[in-house]
Amino acid sequence: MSQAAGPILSTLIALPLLGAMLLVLVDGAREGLIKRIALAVSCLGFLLSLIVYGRFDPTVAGMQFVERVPWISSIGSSYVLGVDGISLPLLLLTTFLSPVAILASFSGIPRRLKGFMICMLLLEGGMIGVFLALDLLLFYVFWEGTLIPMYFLIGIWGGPRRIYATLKFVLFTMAGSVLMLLAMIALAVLHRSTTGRLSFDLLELIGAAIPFGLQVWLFAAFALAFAIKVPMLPFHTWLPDAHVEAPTAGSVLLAGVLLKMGTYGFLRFALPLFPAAAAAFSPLISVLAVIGILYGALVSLAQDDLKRLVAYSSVSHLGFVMLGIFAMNLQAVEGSILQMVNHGLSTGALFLLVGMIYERRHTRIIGEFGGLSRVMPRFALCFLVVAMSSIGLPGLNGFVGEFLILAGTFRVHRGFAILATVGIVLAAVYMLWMWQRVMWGESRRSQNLDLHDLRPREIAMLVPTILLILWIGLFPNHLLRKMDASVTHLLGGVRGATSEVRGVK
Amino acid sequence: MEWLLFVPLAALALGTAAFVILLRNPIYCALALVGTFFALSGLYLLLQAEFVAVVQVIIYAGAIMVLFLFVIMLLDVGHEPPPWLRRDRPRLLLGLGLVALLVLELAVAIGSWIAPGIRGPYTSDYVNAVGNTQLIGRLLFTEFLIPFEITSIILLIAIVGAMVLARRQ
Amino acid sequence: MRGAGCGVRGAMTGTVPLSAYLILSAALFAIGVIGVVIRRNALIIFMAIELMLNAVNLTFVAFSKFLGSMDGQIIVFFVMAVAAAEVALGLAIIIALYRNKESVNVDDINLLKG
Amino acid sequence: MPEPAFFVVMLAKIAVVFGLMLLSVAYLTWLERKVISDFQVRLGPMRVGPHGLLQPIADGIKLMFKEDIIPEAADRAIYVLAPTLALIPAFISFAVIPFGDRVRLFGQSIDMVISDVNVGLLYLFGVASLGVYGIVLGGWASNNKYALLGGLRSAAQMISYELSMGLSVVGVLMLSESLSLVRIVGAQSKAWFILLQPIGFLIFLICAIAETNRAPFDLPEAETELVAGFHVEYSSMKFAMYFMAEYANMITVAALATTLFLGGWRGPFLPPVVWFLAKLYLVIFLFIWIRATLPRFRYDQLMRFGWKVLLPLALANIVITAAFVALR
Amino acid sequence: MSHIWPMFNQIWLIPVIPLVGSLVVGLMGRSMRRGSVALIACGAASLALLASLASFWRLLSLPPDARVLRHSLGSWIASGELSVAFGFLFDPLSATMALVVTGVGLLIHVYSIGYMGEDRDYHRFFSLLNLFLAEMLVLVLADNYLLLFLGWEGVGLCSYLLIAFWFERPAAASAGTKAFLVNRIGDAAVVVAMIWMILLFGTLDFQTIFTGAPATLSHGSLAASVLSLLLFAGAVGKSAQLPLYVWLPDAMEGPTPVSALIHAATMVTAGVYMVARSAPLFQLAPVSLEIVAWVGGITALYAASIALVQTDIKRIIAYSTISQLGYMFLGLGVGAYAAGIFHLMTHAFFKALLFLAAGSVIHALAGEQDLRRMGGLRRSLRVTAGCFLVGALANAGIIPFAGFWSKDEILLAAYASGHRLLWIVGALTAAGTGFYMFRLYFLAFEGESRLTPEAASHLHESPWSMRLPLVLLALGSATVGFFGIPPESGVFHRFLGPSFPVSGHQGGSAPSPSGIGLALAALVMAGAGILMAFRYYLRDPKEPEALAERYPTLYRILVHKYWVDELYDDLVVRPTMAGARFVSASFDAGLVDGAVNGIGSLLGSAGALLRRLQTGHVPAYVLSILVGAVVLLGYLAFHG
Repeated sequence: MSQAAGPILSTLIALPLLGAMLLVLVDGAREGLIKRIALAVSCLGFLLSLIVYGRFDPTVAGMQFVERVPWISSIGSSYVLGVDGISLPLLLLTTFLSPVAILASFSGIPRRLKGFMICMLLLEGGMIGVFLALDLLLFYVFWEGTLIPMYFLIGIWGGPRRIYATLKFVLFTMAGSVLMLLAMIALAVLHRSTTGRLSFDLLELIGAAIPFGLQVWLFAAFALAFAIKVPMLPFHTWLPDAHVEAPTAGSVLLAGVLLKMGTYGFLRFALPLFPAAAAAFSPLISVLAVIGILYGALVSLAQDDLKRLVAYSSVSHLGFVMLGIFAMNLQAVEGSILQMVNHGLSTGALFLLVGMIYERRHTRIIGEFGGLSRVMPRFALCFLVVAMSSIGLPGLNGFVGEFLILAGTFRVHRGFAILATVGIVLAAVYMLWMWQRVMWGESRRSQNLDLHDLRPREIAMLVPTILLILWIGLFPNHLLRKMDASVTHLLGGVRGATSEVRGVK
Repeated sequence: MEWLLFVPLAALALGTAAFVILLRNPIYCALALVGTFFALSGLYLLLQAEFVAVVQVIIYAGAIMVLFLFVIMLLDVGHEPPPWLRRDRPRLLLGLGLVALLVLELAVAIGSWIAPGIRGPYTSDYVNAVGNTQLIGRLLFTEFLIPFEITSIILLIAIVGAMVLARRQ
Repeated sequence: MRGAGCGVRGAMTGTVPLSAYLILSAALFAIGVIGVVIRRNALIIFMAIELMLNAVNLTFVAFSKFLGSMDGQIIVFFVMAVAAAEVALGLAIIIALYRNKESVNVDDINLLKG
Repeated sequence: MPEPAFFVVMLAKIAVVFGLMLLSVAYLTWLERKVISDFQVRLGPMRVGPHGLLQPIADGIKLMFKEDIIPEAADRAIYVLAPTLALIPAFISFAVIPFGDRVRLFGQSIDMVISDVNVGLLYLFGVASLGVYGIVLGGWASNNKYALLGGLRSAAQMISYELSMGLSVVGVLMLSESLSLVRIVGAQSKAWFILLQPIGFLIFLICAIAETNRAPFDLPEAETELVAGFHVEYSSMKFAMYFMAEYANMITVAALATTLFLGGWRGPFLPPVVWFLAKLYLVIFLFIWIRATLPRFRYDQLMRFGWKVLLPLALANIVITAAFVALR
Repeated sequence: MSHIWPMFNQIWLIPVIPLVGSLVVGLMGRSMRRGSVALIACGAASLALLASLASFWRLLSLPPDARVLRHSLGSWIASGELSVAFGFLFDPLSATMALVVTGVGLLIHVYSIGYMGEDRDYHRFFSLLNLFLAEMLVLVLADNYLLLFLGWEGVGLCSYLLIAFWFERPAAASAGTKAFLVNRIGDAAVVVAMIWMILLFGTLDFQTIFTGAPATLSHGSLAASVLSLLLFAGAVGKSAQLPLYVWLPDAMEGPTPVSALIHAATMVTAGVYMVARSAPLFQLAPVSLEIVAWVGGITALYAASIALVQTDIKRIIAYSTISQLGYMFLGLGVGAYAAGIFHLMTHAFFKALLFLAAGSVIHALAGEQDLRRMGGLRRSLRVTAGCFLVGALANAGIIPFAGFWSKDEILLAAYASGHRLLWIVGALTAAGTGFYMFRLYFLAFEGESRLTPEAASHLHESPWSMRLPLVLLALGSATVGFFGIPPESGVFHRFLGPSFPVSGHQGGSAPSPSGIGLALAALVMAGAGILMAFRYYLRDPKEPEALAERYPTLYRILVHKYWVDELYDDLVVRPTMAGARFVSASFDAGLVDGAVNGIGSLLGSAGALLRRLQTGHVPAYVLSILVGAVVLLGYLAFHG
């Protein structure tokens, strides 16, 4: 099952970490060298992940490239890595966005660039770890691991209210993840009571027969931790603050990848471990998701800060993903995984673009802008493509994901699907309303007249993202085929257990 | 015959103890305390604990009280103003009440706990035979070696601390 | 004065029972506590504390004799060592306090007020 | 309850020792002035009695009838108490010093020590440490700055050297494996400890001199520096007591030196008591000799010598003896 | 020439060529000369026309009942049992549409060379125009709903970008946004329809759906009608029918060739095409057919009424478009699919002509669009006036011109299918159309000139590149009607017939006597309209003001376009914005953040409370220790 090509997954995680170590040795003043090293390391990571993508066998349902090394054997936790159809796209998204984010931070980082790059690489290592870990404790370690660099990224290089924002971000996530840890331990202990072997290995725990009552509680704990991260509706207030205060690169990774850890967590852990509870919770979470979609879109309509607007749009987009996951059928889940990647690309690109305007005008207030299309035509073109992709224009990546989710959800919760479709309209409303005030109309400020258009570096960041957006929009099958086997396997497990809860069509 | 020694010594101890907390001039209190130490040293002798008795005299009377005298003399602490008892009456009453309660509890404890049998191996005649100090020395360097070493460290810390705190900046 | 004369007077001739010692040390301890609570001069409070320590030492030695185990005396030895250390530090503190407060009256020393 | 005879013997021994002590203290003053005058090639007290033999009694009477002035602001109770406090330790420490072997007198076998306590040496150190009270309280009670300073200084000096003295004796303990002086003297049957513990003896001697505030170490009550130190306000009988306390201490320390290092009453031919007194006289002569020759230490030299030289030396001595004992 | 091409079945080329043209012009346009930009753009359009003609020619060579060309470029989305491909279909219906789109498109491309001559973003205009052609062709040639939807939204995007072409003008920017959002509402309905079809049929392919429809959806069932109505809702959004028509009048902010191509000939007809394409579904739901017919009719009358009093030349033509679209839906609604599409084709010609003529008038008057400041232009803009007249006649539906045949056929079908009331509505609208078209003609081209002096000086006939398309379109509007004679069985209908399910009342016979009577009645109504316009606007110009005083309320209602725009603003736009602000402030910032910060401050105050315990008073501490000891001892003593 696992291609014998050496611990390729461990190298994937270790590479950025080693890069960070290397950077530590470099003298802080030589910023050019630091930038080159960071970029090289993350590009190498991307190449490596392409190799994994190339050698990935789509017909196999289970985990591939599995590595297993006993870690803390006393409590049965071992260092287990593996990738399957569900985590592969997210892995690629992470390794793709990291170099882009690093490239974005070549300018606009006023001080301590070395520390910044180190945090970025550590963050990348942590994120890759989250998507590859198959042992609950290892997953938890990486899950918390990503918090620390993010804390520094926002805390040190953030905007004026960064301390408040970064504390809120960390406390929110910690509050949830503590419960998750509790649930993990409970699960492991329960597993030991039935099978006599204490283990935190996911594949082993999936089989554990857990009484429905308990399953609900454990699922609730996991769900809370992931819901905060997604973010689902009541727990979302940290996101806009975190984004507004985070530096551009931080925002790109925060929106691009960190949010997906929540939805990935649902798919990888919450659903397979507690299928019956998941089915029972599905209507509630779907309702929250739909409210999230409409609420996110509505609130972003009223925002006057670009980053805050994009942040709330993330709440709306991820509402779609959650809706897809909890529709629990092949189309919806594949759609949601694809939508995770799409959201990563389009929102990541949006943040890059907002970052570029911020670097030029040092403000994000929409009222300050106007008529930028005249002044920055190339920027306008890129912004148009990305905005349209985030609205879900057919032919671009956003539509494919959303359509699959809606088609899948329509099967199970017909009303929610229709409400979600209304979400698509609202999405267009706030995006175009922003577009009209920022890009069109007469330029309300004199400074808007002499803004220079995209530089080669900025183009180098955007073009690959836009190409990917078009590629996924027109040929999504390349990714979809990779997911089929794993998603059917996952849903098979879930449907098997939920059949006694309620008959699923 | 033991009672002949116990009663006066006990009376002496209690008397001087009372003086320690009642007298106004700190020097007299210190001397009263020295008196108590001697009374206790006598009691230790009664309990065939010669080593402890002598060490009591050396450490408490010889070293600690000298330190007290030094400090009292150096600081030239004035007398407590006469009506010190009557000034903060509520605190006084509360304190006495609590102490009464405390004594009551101790009495109950002592009362309910009478005359244990001999349990340990070191009966008094065995101790006389071997010699109290020899025994203590042997135990001190075998069974209680670690506490002994730790005490030495405590003393070192105390010396350094005292020197640092009292040094005039 | 107190305690010593209670009920056991009858056994004048026998050896002094353990309870006599315990009562004596309890009394001493009580006097110590009263001293600490009532007095306002830091030094006197310090002496009262020494008094309480000695009351405890007495109990230890009494038990050591009546229980036939040397441990009591050894612990007394350690208590004395620690008491010496404590007095050294305590007096150093009092000196430092006196130097900047011109008084050792406990009520004046409230720098640690919250 | 031991039989009454025991009490009689005990009282007798105490009376003998106490009487001898008083007498010897008095004549010690005389001896000292005679010896020092010899060193300084002069006659010394000659007028009162043959060769001034009655001089001590004369001094005693003089001091007795002098006017006893108590400073007005002094703390009367302690002012009066202080001299006795200084005197008591000197005398009571003789209780444990054996000045002779077992003697059969009036049908009883009496051993020539008042009470053989098995923590004898510790008892001595306990008592020695009490000596400080007399001096400190005296200095403080006389409400005189110089007295107070002198008192504190001499107290500090005594405490410092008491420490080294204690440690120097540990070597002897290790060899004799007992705290009781009788057994220590017994242990010196083969060889006096002075031969086995030369450094120990030397340190003990120096500390002894310092302990009694004599000769090179008598800065605190040196007449020229601090106007006689702590007993500056004292007069007549109380002053006499301090004086007696000083000499009594000197005798006690000398006796201690003889019992610990010079084999106590052990000697080939002469009866034990005679050996004891001879050695005692030898050590006292040594003290007076030192007083006559060595100049006075400055206070900081004195303290530095005590802490930085004697103490390490004593510790080293202990270590060497311990090694020697362990190897044997 | 025809024998070279018979083997040409690469129908996917038709949309791809303009797409390539658009990319080339779009990306490299800035560095190219204007001439080469125009060359590439028009070249791509003409190639697309040639390809369509070739495919059309190949289609004719096939036997009538198997006239379908298919070509698939491979799978687009395949997840679970849903599988959607880039499949293209070329049957008579899409052939007509393709020909109309490419034909009119090419002419407009040529026209806009002149019209946009001195515009700074010359290359961006042509790039978007080509992109529009490509998206429209994808829409028209798609063989499944999803690909159709791709074209559908693509066209919406192009109209958005082209309406707001001069984006510096705030009015254009908001008009663009408004157009896209209103279309988006219709698109949402289409999405719901599509996901429902996936649930019902498992696929979005036309053929499988239409063959399987009668089996899965029983005739007249609720599901069938709701599904078809959803599709129709999309059409309403795209083809600017009541209630979602508000974006079209504002769309006039865009350049005139855009209005001509997108808001007259092609994009707005996409809705009609989709309904026609989904005819088998609509056949299963007579209820929704009724609704389609009625919505069409009412919109036609409604738009015509507003057009009566408008003063902006382009807005009048815009309302006329809405009205004519109403006619088409009326035709479809009554089951005369062929008639509807025939009207669509004829309308494309004369409406494009009208717009382009208006364009050349505006071009001549340097941007002046208000009728009140025009008049007597016939003398100086001879060709434009002539062509405009032909267009007006065709639009009004006068006998020889195309408008008559297609409009009349719809009215005939309406009457024949028993919708008598609808026929009356249709006839009234015809009268209205006659009136406002000729009111416009007389006010603009006849009578004395009311031009402002500098407009008059600037007056000049537009260059040949603008006039040639006008003349060609005029010829088209005049002659294209003849394909439809006689109604129901003309050349056009026989060609188009097979792609529609046999409609209920296939009146294949020669026009019945009542048919001719009805046609004459419609013609009389149109003529009456024209005469009234003549009387009011030419003979005594004061007459219209008098009329306005007599019916002041009616006049005000019409002038303010029934206050629909303001209504929408108050009912929809303002509440959503206020709602958004309210929710964002109160719920998000207030409730949730409040709770979170609340907890924070709670802990802070608890800490402050505890701090007061530290009195710093030593005896107090002693007492507390003592109390502790007493309590502990008490417990041990009494419970030990």
